Amino acid sequence: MTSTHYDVAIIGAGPGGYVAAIRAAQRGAKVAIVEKQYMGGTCLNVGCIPSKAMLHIAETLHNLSSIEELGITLPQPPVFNMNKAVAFKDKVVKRMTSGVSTLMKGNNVDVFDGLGSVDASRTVTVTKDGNTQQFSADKVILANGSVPFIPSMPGVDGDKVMNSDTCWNLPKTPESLICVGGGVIGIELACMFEALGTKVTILEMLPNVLAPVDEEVRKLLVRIMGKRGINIVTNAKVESIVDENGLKKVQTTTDKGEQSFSAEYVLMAVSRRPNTSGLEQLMEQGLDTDRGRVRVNDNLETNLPGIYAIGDLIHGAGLAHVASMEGEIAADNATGHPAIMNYDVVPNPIYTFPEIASVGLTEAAAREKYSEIRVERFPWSAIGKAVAIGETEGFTKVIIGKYGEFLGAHIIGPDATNLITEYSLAMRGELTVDEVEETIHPHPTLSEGLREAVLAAEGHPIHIPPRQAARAR
Amino acid sequence: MTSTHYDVAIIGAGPGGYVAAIRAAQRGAKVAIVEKQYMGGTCLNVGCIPSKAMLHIAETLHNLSSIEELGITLPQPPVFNMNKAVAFKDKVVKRMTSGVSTLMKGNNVDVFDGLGSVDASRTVTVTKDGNTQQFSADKVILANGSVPFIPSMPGVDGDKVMNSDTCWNLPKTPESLICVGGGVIGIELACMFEALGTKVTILEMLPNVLAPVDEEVRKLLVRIMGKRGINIVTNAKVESIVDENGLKKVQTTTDKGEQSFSAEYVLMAVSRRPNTSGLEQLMEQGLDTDRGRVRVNDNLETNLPGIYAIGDLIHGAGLAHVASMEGEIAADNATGHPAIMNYDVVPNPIYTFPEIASVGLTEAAAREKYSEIRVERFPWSAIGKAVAIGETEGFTKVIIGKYGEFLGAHIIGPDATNLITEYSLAMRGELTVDEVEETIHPHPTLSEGLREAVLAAEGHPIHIPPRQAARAR
Amino acid sequence: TQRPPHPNRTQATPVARRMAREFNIDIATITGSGHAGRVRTEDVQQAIARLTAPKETITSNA
Ligand SMILES: Cc1cc2nc3c(=O)[nH]c(=O)nc-3n(C[C@H](O)[C@H](O)[C@H](O)COP(=O)(O)OP(=O)(O)OC[C@H]3O[C@@H](n4cnc5c(N)ncnc54)[C@H](O)[C@@H]3O)c2cc1C
Ligand SMILES: Cc1cc2nc3c(=O)[nH]c(=O)nc-3n(C[C@H](O)[C@H](O)[C@H](O)COP(=O)(O)OP(=O)(O)OC[C@H]3O[C@@H](n4cnc5c(N)ncnc54)[C@H](O)[C@@H]3O)c2cc1C
Repeated sequence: MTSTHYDVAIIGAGPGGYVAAIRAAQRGAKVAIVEKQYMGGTCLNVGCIPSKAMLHIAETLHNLSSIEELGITLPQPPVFNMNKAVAFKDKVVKRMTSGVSTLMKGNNVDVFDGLGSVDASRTVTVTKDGNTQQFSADKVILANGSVPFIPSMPGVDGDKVMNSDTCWNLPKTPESLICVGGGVIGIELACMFEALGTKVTILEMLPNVLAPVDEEVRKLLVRIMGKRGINIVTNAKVESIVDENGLKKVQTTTDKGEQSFSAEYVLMAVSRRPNTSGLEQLMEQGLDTDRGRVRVNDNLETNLPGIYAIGDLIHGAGLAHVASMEGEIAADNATGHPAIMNYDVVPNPIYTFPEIASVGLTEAAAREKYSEIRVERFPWSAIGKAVAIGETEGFTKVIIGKYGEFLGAHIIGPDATNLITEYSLAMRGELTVDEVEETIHPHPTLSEGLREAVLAAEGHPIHIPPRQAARAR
Repeated sequence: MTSTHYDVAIIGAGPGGYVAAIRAAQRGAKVAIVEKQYMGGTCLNVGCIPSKAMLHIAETLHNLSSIEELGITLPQPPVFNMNKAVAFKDKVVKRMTSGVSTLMKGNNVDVFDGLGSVDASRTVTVTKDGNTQQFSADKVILANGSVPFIPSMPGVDGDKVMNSDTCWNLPKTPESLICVGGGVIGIELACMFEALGTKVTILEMLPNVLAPVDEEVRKLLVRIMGKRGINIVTNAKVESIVDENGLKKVQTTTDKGEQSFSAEYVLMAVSRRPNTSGLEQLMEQGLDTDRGRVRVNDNLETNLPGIYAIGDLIHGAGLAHVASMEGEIAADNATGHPAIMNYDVVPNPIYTFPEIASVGLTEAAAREKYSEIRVERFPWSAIGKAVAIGETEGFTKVIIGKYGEFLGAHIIGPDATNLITEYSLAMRGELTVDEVEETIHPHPTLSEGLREAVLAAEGHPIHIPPRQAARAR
Repeated sequence: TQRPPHPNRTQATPVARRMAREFNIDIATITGSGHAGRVRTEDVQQAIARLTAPKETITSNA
């Protein structure tokens, strides 16, 4: 089955690597993929998929608290069992990861189990339990991904200090948790634990959590999370973690001086770093990197001929769908179908309650870049479907350029992560507000809010009074 | 406040009429709207909105039955209270209908409470409790909507025989229900009552329920409804309803001869008819109609100059979003901004569990019309988000023409009614499969399934094995 | 709304482009009826009809 030469070899079977493998095989190439730990990578094992399965459970539990007003009474309060929840999550993960294995088989991709290391002549050495295997390849795609970055500080490797690799199989819901880091991963996990019954504190070093998110959207989310009892502390630099009275005590320097916070668990979620294990040889041979991340050109090729790189290894976006699209593009290039990776339209989904999703520029960035823009928002409270399902918090916000093009769009509210695709498609397909306006949006759906935001930006929304529209503008 | 002459007068404040009023006012016109019964029409009072609020409750109840596998235990079974559910529904309806009143005020539209009748000289007479008011208008938009069509047959006006105007305020969940008619309204209400605990039988005269829906989609829904215990009987012509042993007995002629079915309640949902009350004078003066529906041209103008007609009054689509778009177009025309109503891209949402949504042609229709088409489907079971939320039944199906254009698209599965907008926008904006393929769809979302269906149609789906893709093709 | 055409936007819809390519019609020769003058399939279809119509029609249109 396995061979000593391949058209394309791929290191790492995350959403970058396994998608590249499938695409390359579909292009007719003989493909090998090397994976040292788990099929599906971070995303399927300790990232997107387990987090969304657990968030689904968390949200279901959360929604039970308002079920009474629907006329459904729970005679006794629901009981949450972490072990069963973890079993559900494991089932979901298992199904998806074994799906990846099936896809490898179905596409005739040879899978090598072990640590892959590569040299500039594109010889791949696979090491597993002291045994090695070797093969050569015409092209190599590096998809080594990333791992949690754990800053070195006293106490950080102690007991009950977790990270996003190790927080998925807790025996029971933590009483309390301190989340160090208020980026997307930290915020999502904070929302999850809170809904499962944990008292959560978020410590963020910067002046804002979710710094890259549009300010207005971010502010509303912070308000909602605050109402729910999540304590968000910004400008707080974590210095050390010590044990005190059976709790973890996190010591910080804040703008108000030294402050400390105590909880049963600490979750380190400050950032992720590229996973360069197996790239040592290439580095020595001159692989170009930029602060640890592999540098590539528009075709996703590195400075070493025939060696491509994709996914979390190459940039800080840290998004699975970007890794996958890069996988498709790199595979196309590696199989002689020239293609360029385009980063103009990258949607950013955030799975809080309510969800957030955005694409393109924030309002601040758009104002800096363009002189003539229109910015408008439309509230979910004016959308029939949102009212009918009792989810009226949030809004859709669009930023429109002078040609009627979409410069950016931001949604905070139910189903935002699915809905954003309409705007992404409009941007990528070079459609203007006119085409969105002309498109009949079904009633009653949340998607109506996206058309209404466009109508609002055009100065004639239907479902908000003209004064409100004018004021908002 | 009120005047004796208006630029535009509108009869009926449903989603056709009230949207027309807002748009006309935004165009600078002095606008009057006449409503005899309730602001928001069928849609907000006894149609889309109450049905979706009740369906939300029904779906919530339905989902509780599989909550255990998420690790959430209900120590005692949930108790459903119809009165409280109805109160929730009433609150939603109230909020939306008073929203319409606010919008009328905000846009300076004069609202006349009463039955409006119109003549060809565009004089409008409003009658309420024997009092009349009169005003003239440059343009009139007829938006009288529709009402349930109740076929005349023995027993049809008896006790416990309901229709979609009268089924919303039941004191408790019916033990059992016979739904006469398997169109969209019948099927949605059947799903709703079943989830609330009613034993439901659907009687349909045609060989299929949901006849206009793509066959494959329809068949899957019928299978799912069957598994849930809904009894669907087709080719059954209802002849009479009689009382027997405290139940309603519905007598039918089927292809297997005479058959009768008994239940506590009967729901008549065979179809709707245009509401022509107030149009008597216009009819006499030659208003052109076609089987009861008012005939209009591309600008939505009737054969009588200056008189437009929109919504359920003019055609059989019976969709609120079509009525609203027609409202915008008619208002544009009535205020001197020529516009044409385009019916090429009309999404059709159906709120079953799971949901159905489609746009464009069915496979059968496309095969008849075009020689070169590609048809492909992609299952939800291969989408991470669907697996993570435990909703894997169903698929997305696309029908692609020789230019890569979308001829039709059909979704059965979670959130279908929101998701369909991506395809609608692609059709309306004349985008091809290439633009959808190039658009990065966020992970993990259901919207990924829409891109995958397109990839499948292009012969290179990522998340289904090539053999499965080939077989499906 | 009338607005200037976006300098970077392709001046025909993607379906219109593919259709024109099949009939070897230069998109630039077609007047667009879409927003900001974008060429739509309808416009291409009309151009095709003119091309495939009898000679007189072509000359009278030229
Ligand atoms: C908690 C969490 C939630 C997230 N949620 C989302 C989300 O909702 N949406 C989203 O878009 N993104 C999300 N992400 C980010 C997403 O997981 C990453 O962007 C994505 O996994 C990157 O894919 P990749 O293929 O580049 O790398 P990875 O998924 O990290 O995969 C790399 C793989 O390569 C293997 N590997 C590395 N080196 C070698 C070697 N030398 N030899 C053999 N194998 C090797 C690793 O074992 C790993 O399996 C989340 C991340 C986390 C941590
Ligand atoms: C149970 C049910 C569920 C539905 N669900 C959906 C759905 O999910 N999505 C969807 O798109 N569609 C749905 N529909 C269909 C939708 O309700 C109609 O298509 C829509 O209401 C039509 O709008 P309209 O403005 O034309 O008429 P209507 O909504 O019927 O409004 C007409 C209004 O005119 C008034 N009127 C009539 N004659 C006069 C007169 N002479 N003087 C003064 N007032 C007058 C009436 O009182 C009424 O208020 C549903 C319908 C039903 C029954």
